[in-house]
This record gives sequence, C-alpha cells and structure tokens, in this order.
Amino acid sequence: MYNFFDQLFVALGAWLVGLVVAAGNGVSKLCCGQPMSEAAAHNVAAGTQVVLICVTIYGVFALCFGLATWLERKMLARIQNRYGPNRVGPFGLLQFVADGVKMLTKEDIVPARADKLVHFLAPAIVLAPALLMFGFLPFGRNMAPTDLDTAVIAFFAVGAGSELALFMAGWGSRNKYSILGALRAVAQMISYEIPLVLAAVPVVMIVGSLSTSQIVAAQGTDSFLDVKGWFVWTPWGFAGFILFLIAATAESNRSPFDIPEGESEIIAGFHVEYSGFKFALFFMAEYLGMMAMAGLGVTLFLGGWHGPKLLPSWAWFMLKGFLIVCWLIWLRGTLPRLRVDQLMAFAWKAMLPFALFNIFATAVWFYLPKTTFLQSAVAWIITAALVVAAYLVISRFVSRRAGAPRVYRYAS
Amino acid sequence: MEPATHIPWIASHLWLIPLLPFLAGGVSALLPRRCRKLSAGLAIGAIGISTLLSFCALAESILRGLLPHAGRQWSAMQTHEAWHWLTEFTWFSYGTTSLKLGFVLDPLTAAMATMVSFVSMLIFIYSLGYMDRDKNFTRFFTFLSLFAGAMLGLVVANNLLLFFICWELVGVASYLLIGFWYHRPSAAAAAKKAFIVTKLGDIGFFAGLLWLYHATGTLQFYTPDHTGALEQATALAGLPGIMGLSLAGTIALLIFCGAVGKSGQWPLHVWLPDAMEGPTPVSALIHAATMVAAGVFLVARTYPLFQASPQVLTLVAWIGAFTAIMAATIAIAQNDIKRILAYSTVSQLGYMVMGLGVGGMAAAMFHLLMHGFFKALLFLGAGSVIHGCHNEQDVFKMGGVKKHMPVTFWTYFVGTLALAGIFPLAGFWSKDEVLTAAFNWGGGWFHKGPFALGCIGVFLTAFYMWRQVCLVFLGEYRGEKATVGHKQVGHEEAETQHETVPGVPHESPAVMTVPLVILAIFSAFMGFSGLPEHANLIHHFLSPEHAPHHVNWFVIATASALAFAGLGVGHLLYGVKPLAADEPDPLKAKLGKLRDFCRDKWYWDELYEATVVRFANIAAVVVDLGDRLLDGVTVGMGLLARGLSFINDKFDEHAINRSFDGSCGTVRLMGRCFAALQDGRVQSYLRLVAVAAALLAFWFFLK
Amino acid sequence: MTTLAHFQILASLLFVIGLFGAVTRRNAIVVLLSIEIMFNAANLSLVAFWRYSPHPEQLSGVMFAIFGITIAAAEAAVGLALVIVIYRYYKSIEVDGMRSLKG
Amino acid sequence: MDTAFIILSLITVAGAVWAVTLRNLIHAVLSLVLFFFGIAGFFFYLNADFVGWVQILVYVGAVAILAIFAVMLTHNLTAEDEPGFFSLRWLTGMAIAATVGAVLWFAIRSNAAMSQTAPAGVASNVADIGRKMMTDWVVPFEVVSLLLTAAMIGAIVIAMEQISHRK
Repeated sequence: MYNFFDQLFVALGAWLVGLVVAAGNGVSKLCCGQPMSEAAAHNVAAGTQVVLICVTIYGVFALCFGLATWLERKMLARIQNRYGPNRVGPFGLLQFVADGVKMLTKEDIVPARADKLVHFLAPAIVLAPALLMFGFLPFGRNMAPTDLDTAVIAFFAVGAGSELALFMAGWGSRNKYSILGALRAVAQMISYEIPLVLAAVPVVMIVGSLSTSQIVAAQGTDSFLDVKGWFVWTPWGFAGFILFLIAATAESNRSPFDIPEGESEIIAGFHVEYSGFKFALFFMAEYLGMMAMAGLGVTLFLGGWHGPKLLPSWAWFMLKGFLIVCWLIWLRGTLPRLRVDQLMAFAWKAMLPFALFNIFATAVWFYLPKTTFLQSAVAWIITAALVVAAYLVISRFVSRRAGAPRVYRYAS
Repeated sequence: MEPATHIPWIASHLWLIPLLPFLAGGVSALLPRRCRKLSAGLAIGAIGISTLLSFCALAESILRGLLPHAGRQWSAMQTHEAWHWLTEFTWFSYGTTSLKLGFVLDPLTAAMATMVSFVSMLIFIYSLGYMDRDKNFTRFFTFLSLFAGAMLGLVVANNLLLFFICWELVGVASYLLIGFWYHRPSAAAAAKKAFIVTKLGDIGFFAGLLWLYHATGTLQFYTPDHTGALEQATALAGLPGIMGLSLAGTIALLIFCGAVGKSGQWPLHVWLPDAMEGPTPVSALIHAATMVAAGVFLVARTYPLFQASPQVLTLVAWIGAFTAIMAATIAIAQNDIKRILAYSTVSQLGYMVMGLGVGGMAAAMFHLLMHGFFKALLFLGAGSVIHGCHNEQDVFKMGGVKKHMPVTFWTYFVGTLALAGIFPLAGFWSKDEVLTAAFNWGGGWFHKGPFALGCIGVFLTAFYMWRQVCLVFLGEYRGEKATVGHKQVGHEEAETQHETVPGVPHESPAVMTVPLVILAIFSAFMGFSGLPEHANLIHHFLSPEHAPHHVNWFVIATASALAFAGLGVGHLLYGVKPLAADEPDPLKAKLGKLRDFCRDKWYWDELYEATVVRFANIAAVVVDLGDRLLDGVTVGMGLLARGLSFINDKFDEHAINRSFDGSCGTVRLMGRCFAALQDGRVQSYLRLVAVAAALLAFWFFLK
Repeated sequence: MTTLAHFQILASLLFVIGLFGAVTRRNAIVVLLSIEIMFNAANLSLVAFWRYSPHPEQLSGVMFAIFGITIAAAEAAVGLALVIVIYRYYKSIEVDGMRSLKG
Repeated sequence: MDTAFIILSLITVAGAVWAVTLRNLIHAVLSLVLFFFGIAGFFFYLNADFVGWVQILVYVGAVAILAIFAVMLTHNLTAEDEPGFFSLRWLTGMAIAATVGAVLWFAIRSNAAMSQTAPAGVASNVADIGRKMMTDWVVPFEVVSLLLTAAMIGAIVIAMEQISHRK
C-alpha cells in the first residue's frame, strides 16, 4: 500500500510513456506497415519523458507558486493581525487565480527610451533559471527529473544566470531606480552565492559526489523512521544548513535581505518599469527561485525525500520544502531590512569565514573514527566544539561593528 | 662500539639539547615587546631543560666511560678505548649518495654540553637582573637563546658541516648581541669587527671542510662502520698536502684558522676585546661558555687530524703560547674592567691552545671547562660591579666597592684566585695540567719555550688580576659622587636607572648575586675533578687512551710560586697604599714606555690599520698613475687627431659631408619609421605580435 | 558526422574574431572581452582535442580547460579592476590614451 | 556535422561577432554572455559536462557580471568615438585577423588527424576530475589556487580607492 502511493507518479509516468510509444507504433504501422525501430522507439520514449517532466514541473510548481503566494499573504496577515485574502474560494485559496487573471489583462507598458529588446527579454530570462533549477532535484523515490553527475554545481550555475537577467531588467528599463536596484541585486547575489556554494561543499565532501540523487541516498537509512541519516543532525550539517538558509534568503532577494527592491528606498528596484504579465513573471521567478532553494536545502541537509514511512516520499519532500518556505515567510514578517553595508559585511566577514571553517570542521569529522557509538559521540562533540568555537569567535568580530553607524567612504 | 639498539635514550635524543633554546628563541622572536616575562621564562626554561638533559648525558657518559664493567670498581675506570654513541639522519640525497648529518655523544660532548648549558643558564638568570630596565628585553633573550642553541648544536654535532652551520650561527648570534645596543656607533663597529675578523678565520675553516670532504668523502666525525673523517686521519697523514705538510696536516691547519678566528688567537685576537661593547652577560657568554670556547672545542673535536701532523701541533703550541703571553702583558695596563678580563680571556685561550698544541687535549679541555666557570663568574661579577657603580667601567674610578657589594666582592675574589691559579681552586689544577703537558712536551729548549712563556703568563695573570681587585674593591671610592648624568657606557635607560641614590655603589639584586655564588662554588671546587695521578677523573674521562701524567712537583712549585709572586707584586703596587682619586697608575712609573706599549695593545690595531690603509693607498696611487698615463695618451691622441682633422677639414666639408648628410637623412627617416612602431599603444604591439606569429607559422609550414 | 577539424576551425574562427576585437576596438573593456573570447576559443579547442584523443581517460584537455577558466577569471578580475583604476586617473578608458607608464 | 553543432556554432559566432562589433557596451557584454552559453553548450556536446557548468558558473555568473560592473563604474555605456567600419583601423584589424585565420586554417587543413570522428563512450566524470586534480595535477592546482588568491587580493587592492585621498 505504501509503495503504491510512494510510486504513484512514477507508475503514472511509465504508463503514459508506454501509451505514447504504443500510439507511435500504431501510427507507424498505419503509415509504413511496420512498428517503429528499436532506436526510434527509444527516442520517442525519451522525448515523451522529457515532455512529461517539463509539463509536470511547470504545472506542479506553477500551482505551488500560487499556493505560496496565498500562504505568504495569509501568514503575513496573521503576523500583522489581519485576515488576509478570504473572499475568492475557500479561505481565499483561489486568490492567486484572480491575481493571475488581473495580471494578464493589465496593460503592458514599455518606457519610451527603454532598451526594447533587453527590456523584453529580461522577464523570460529571469524565469528560465528558476524553472531549470527544479530539474536537478529528486522529488521522491525514483522521481529525479535528471540524474546528473554534476547536479549540485549545475544547480548553482543555472542560478547564476538569474543575476544577469535581473541586471538586464534594471538596465533595459532606463530608470535610475531600476538600475540601482539591479546593481544592488547583482552585488548581493554575487556576494551571497559564495557562502551558499561553500555551505553545500561539506555535504559534497562527505558524500563524495555532486549528484543530488546520491546525496539523498547517502542520507537514507532502511529503518521505518528514516530520519537518522539527515545531515542536519551532524554539527557541520547543522551549521551548513543555517548558513545555507541565510544565503538562500539573500540569494532569492527576500526580506531581510530585500534591499534590491526596498520600497522605501528605491521603489521596488529593478522591476519598477514592468507591469502586467511581465511583472507577474518576475513575481513568479522570485517565488519559484525561493522554492527551488528550499528544495535544494531539503536535498542537501534535510534528507531529501527520506522521512518516516507514514507519508509517501514525494509528500515528505514537498512538506519539508514548504516548511522552509514558511520559515522564509515568517522571517519576512518579523525582521527589518538590513543596510547595504551591513549586508555586504555580513556576507564577507561572517558567512564566508564561517563557511570555510565549517568545511574544515567537516574534514575533521570525516577523518575521525565513527565505528562505535562512543566514537561517534566523541566525533560529534569534537566537531560541534569546533563549529561553536568558530561561531563564537566570528560573531564577536561581527557584533562589534554591527550596530555601528554607517561609514560613508565614497560620499560624505 | 655498542649496537644502535643499546644506546641510551639521551644519546638518541641529543638533538633536543640545542633544539629547545632554538625553539625558545624562535617563539620569543615572535613575541611583542611587552611580553618580557614570557620571553625570559621561555629562554630560561628551555636552557634549564637543556641543562638537565646535558646532565643526563653526562651521567650516562660517566656510567659508560668510567664504570663500564660489572662490579663497577674504581680501577675499572681505566678502559683504554675511545667510545661514542652516534645518531645519524639524512639531510638530503643527490643521486645515489646522500648527505648525512648526525649527533654524537662522547665524553667530550657530555662535558662540554654540561658546562655550556649550565653556565649559560646561570648567565640567563643573571641577565634577568642586568637587563631589567632595557626596552629590548625580549629581543635580548631571543638572541641569547639563539646563541646558546647554536653553541649547543655545535657541541653535539657529529658532522663537520653541521658543526660549521652552528659555528656560523654562533657568529651571527654574537654579531647580533655585541651590536645589541646598535644605536651606539662603537657597538655597531665592534659587532662588525667581530663578525668580519672571525669570518677571516672561517674562510680557512671552510676550505678545510671542503678539502676534508674531497679527501674522505664524508664529513661525519665518526660513523658506525669506522669510516668517519676523523677515523681516517691516520690514512690522511700518509698523503701529501701543501707546504711540505701531510694532507691531514694541511686540513688541520685550515681548520685551525677557524679556531684562531673564533678563539681570539694571535693574529686574529683583535675582535675579542672590542666585543666588550655588548651587554656584560653577553661578554660573559662569549668569554666563558659559547663563542671562544667553540674554537678550542673545534680543535679538540678534530684532534685526531692534528695528532696526525706534529708540525701543525708545534705551530698550534707556539701560537697559543705567544697569544697567552701577549694578551697577559696587554691586560696589565688596561683601565677598563671588562677589557682586562677580555685580554685575560685571550690569554687563557692561549693556554688552552698551547695545551692542545703540546698534546694535552684533556688538559686543554679541562682548562676550558674550568675557565668557563671562573671566567663567567668574573664577568658576571664585573657586570655586577658596573651595574652597582652606575655603569662605570674604568677601574680607576672605582675603589672600595667591597664595602658596598660584599657578595660580589667575595665571589669575585674566588674567581680571581681561581684564575690566578692559587691552590686549591679550579684554575690551579687546570693550569697545572696544561703546564705539565707543556713541560713534558718533547725535548730540547725549543720545546720548552711554550712552557717558559706559560710560566711568565702565570705571573702576569696573578698580577693583573690582583691589580684589578685592589683597584676595584679596596681603598676608597674614587668615582664621582654625582654620576647621574654619566653614561659614557651605559644602559639604554641609564638616566632613570639610578636616580634615587646617586654616587654610592650598591649591591646587585639576588637574581644577579645567586648565579655569582653558584659559579663561585663551582670555581672553587670543580678543580678536584682533575687531581693529578690516578684520581684524575677528567683525564680518564676525556682521553682514556693516554696514560695520565704523574705529579710533576717542579711544575706545581714553579707555577704556584709565580702566581704568589704575581699577587704579591700586585699587592705591593696597588694594595698596600690604595690609590686616591685621579692618582696615576703606579705602573707607569715602573715600566715607562713598555707600559704604554702594553696599554696600546702592542699596536696590533694600528698595525692592521696601517697595513690595510697603506695597501689601499698604494693601490690608489698606482691606479691614479695609470689614470694619468692614460690621460696623457688620450690628450696626445687628441692633439694628433686635431692636426689630422685640420688637414682633412676641407676634404670633409665638400667631399664627405654631402654624402654623409644624405645617409644621415636616410637613417633618420628609418628611425622615424621604426619609432612609429614603438608608439606605446598596446594594440599596436598586439598587431605586431599577431602578424609576427602568423609569419613564423607560415615559415614553419613552408619549410 | 562532426570531425575534429570542424571544432578546430570553429575555435580558430572564434579566436580570430577575438583577435580582431582586441586589435581594433578602442575601449579597454571591449578589448578585455575580446581577450576572453580568445581564451574561450582556446578552451573549446582543448576540450575538442580531449574528446577526440586516443587517451581520454587522462583528462588532459578537460584539466587544461578548467585551469584556463580559472586563470581567465583571475585575469578578468585584475584586468577590469585595472580598467576602473585607469578610468579614475584618466577619466577615459580609451586604450589609445594610455601610452605612458607614468600614473 | 549535425544540427546541434550548427546551431551552437551560429550562437557562438554570432555572439562573438556582436560582442566585438557592437557599439553599445552593455549589448556587447550581453552578446558575450550568449557566446559563453554557446561555448558551454559545446562543452556539453563534447561530453565535458563539468567544464560546461564551470563555464556557466564562472563566465556567466562572474566574469560577465564583473564586466557589467566595470562598464557601470566607468560611466561608459556606449563607445561613441569608435572608428567606422571602413576606417584604416578596421581594415588593418581585418587583415591581421585574416592572416592569422589563414595560418590556422592552413595548419588544421594540413593535419590528417583532424578528419577523425569522435570515438564513442568518452565522457568526463566529476569524480575522475577530482581525483586527477588531487593527484597528477595537484601542483598546477595549488599554483592556480595561489594565483587566484593573489589575483583576488590584487584586484581588491588595485580597485580600492585610497581612503586617505578622500579624507
């Protein structure tokens, strides 16, 4: 029974592929009088699989995007003692449909002096990485869209593309605020990409592979509970997870790291000059990026789709991902926005050294013997002590300056 | 030779002895200035542990050397074999051969290491008090540790190269320490002088080292398979060298050059008195334990090479004897308390070298060890006096210090008697050993020469030491009462140091006097380790293969009589009627010009100065003459050319100019063309590079 | 079927385009970009050689390409930093203007 | 030649040509990004996945952004006084490029090994690359690390405005 639900979508996919191949054979027999050759059948099956994966990702995550916007509005409303959307559908659940319709029907304004081509291309390009990133995550048992040898680095490489798109949006608009926002966004994302990648390095070191499937497999156990192997339970994994969450928040330009679109400073930044469906694309890209980051966090640290065998694996993945999304929303509702210099200083002076030290601690962990329980405990304590010591030292240096007023170097 | 598995722990960990001070020096080099206690603690702790280890090594050696057999009876100590424990390691390999370094533990190492580390430790502790106010306290201890470490490394080395490395490190450390107060021009000059003069000797040493390696293929002193450099000495003695010497003799002579430089033997002794510019603990360290002992130790270490060549030994003996007597005569006419001691050191080193030369290796080493104790004592005592007298170094401005500094006086007194060779203090026994060895050397008057010179030296030693004691400690204080501003030679912060009680000498703190007392005890009683006849432990220990001397009552009587005579004469001149302030040296009246000759150090410095300067002058004159000659030729040629050109003028003007102008124009044009290429634009260069690369490639393909 | 020659010709074409830019353009940034093009062309050539080599397991071409990318990144960072500094001094980044070594 | 090769060639060549010729610097940089993607595509096509991703990560994610920042910081959005298409400068450049291109063409054409087709089953494995990098290539790896560090510090030091000047 469990396996049925667990493998439901896999089976469904296999059945659909079989259906298409059978149909192709039928068509082939009708035209040429014989079934497709082996190679052709293989190609058709592969092509169908690709189409299926794309359609699934588009469909599922577009829906998830809608759900996430609803969730965000609801949660923020709760935090701010309001009701939030509650008119369209039960609990306002269909609000995003209404929003989508509104966006589609709005006028598409392009500034007169805008760089038309760049302005046009930017929203499309900004969405592409956000969607592509899902292609590298295993959503459940046997449910990896691709099984690349290089998945983790591919994820980050694809993510790097979105910085360019943001810049294109800002620059194409011919608007000072836009370009300021774009440059801020790019600088911030470049800065936080380094701790983000470095936070993932310990996992890659321990697993010995960049493949997300193998990383997930390395965190699995055969037990019913299946939570013991999650990397978040190790000291370096925990530290890496925290680092990853912070960097991911900054990477998806979310509060408290949302200075690229700070309304009070640069009136929404790089997408000021976008309206209608193009704006919706930016909106969608932000949420999809956030969810993809959450998915990677789940994959790297929270055991991927592993979990107590009460729910199917894909459900565990979704649940954990949405938990991280909820955490991000909560963060947005709670914390004030950072200053630019604080943001940069934090990335370079706190996150980077700590991430590097975490790698060192991971190496220590790797070489400590862990065959008996006692040895594991000792290794755990040693690594934890290292990480905590690093945290204490670095946080002392950071907190010394964090509250200081801003020093203006280039303007007075 | 015992198998390697049986060697004791300390023998295989001998490298710890030099390493610890090195480490301490390295760490305190990184410490900031304010970490004074930490730096001093590190240095003293390291040298303390080294001392302990050295004592371990000594104990092991004594057990092995003196009591090797079952039953451990007293007579069993007469084993007639040399022995040593070795450890080896490979420094690097080239091809199939490898350069090995190593450490050796034998009686020589053990005795020397113990003396060096122990005396160094006391000096370190003393420095705590002496350098108390100095701003660069940390730096001082860094250098001290380096110095001691280098010296100990040299002592335990089983390899001439390692020995040489440490030897040079000793030189560097001495340079740093002598020039410690580098803001004083005289200190900087003295440091340079010490470094350069010793380097002169080191050239010979290095040449000898290379030659030895060429001749034997190894630099290990001893190897487990008895193919070490020293173990091949007899073989080398059969080969021809230079100047009629055997190969062994040649190499020994070259190595002796190094010893002459480091141990301040004539003619390279000039640096040693100048080295007084360093802080007094440094002087003590240089004169007692480290630097100058290195030279004597080098000869003792490579003694088999010397033994293989009687001519070189003769030379060594005469140089030693000459140095001993020369330095002693200089010492009697000096005013500076430290300078007197410095010349005394040169003189005593002369004794040691003489002892080596006359075949008494054990005697020389015995004297070296004993001298280490009482000379350290004397120097530290002198330092204490200087410290107490507000950085006054002129003995004529002291006097009556006994009242104010009793501990210093009594310890100094013991040191003086020990140095003078008064029974039964250390100097008596060791000097007697040396003189006995000299007396027993060969036959004929020529071979009695060193002995005779040594005897005169005994008299002079006793004389100048007693002169010094009288001038410094007896009588009334002759210094200026207000010496606050007096800082002819002083600490960095002399102004602030003694403001409270100007004018009156005061006793030094315990941290300075306790080392003095310890050293005094050693100076007094260590001599008994070398009683003549069968109880001569040192002799048995250091060179078991040579039968110990019998007691030579003639030598003992002569030396003692001369020593007492020296003390007596000194007391008559200086002690009976203490000098008043500004009263001239009574020696002036007695000796006249001879005294000036001694006071001016036999004009060695002037001699060197004159020869060097003259050589430079002559060279300059020669070059100048050549210059003038060339000038004349040039001028003549010019005149000639002028005449010729006058003749050619018309021809030039019409026939050549026209064509020349034409070619000039062409050149200029081409120059402009090429200059256009060199326009400073990076892209032009890039274009040229691309075209050139393309052309090259075309040429390559078409070829 | 694609042969090694195809890749090498393409790589040389790209290299030549980069060279053309580096030689022709006046703007220092574009010159740097052209140099990046040349780097990439070389990397492409190297990887193609690896793909067609008889001993692909030695990964030489790939390694070269990775190191090449690393060095190109370092070069770009330093080069563009220099461009910015030059701009601060001259208020211009025309390469023709930079003719003397004096700042 | 197959379709993928043709498409990728068109992308790369077009990107490169635009990057080199466009007046608008931002457009040039964006064309360069296109070119980078094309090259990355070639790397995938050649089964060198890892290099391809590194190409995207480094060039698109870092070098292109760096170039954009340089353009922004030098207030130099369009290269106004670039010489025209038929100026001497362009003609020289073309001649030089043509010469070098001819040499390369000649070299490639004269080599028989160039006509071979791709052997099957050649692929780069990340684990192999990592292992190679830590064994056979460890010295270049360390050297490059050092170079990168030096370049990073150098770039910061060069570009950092002298604070003392401002104060």
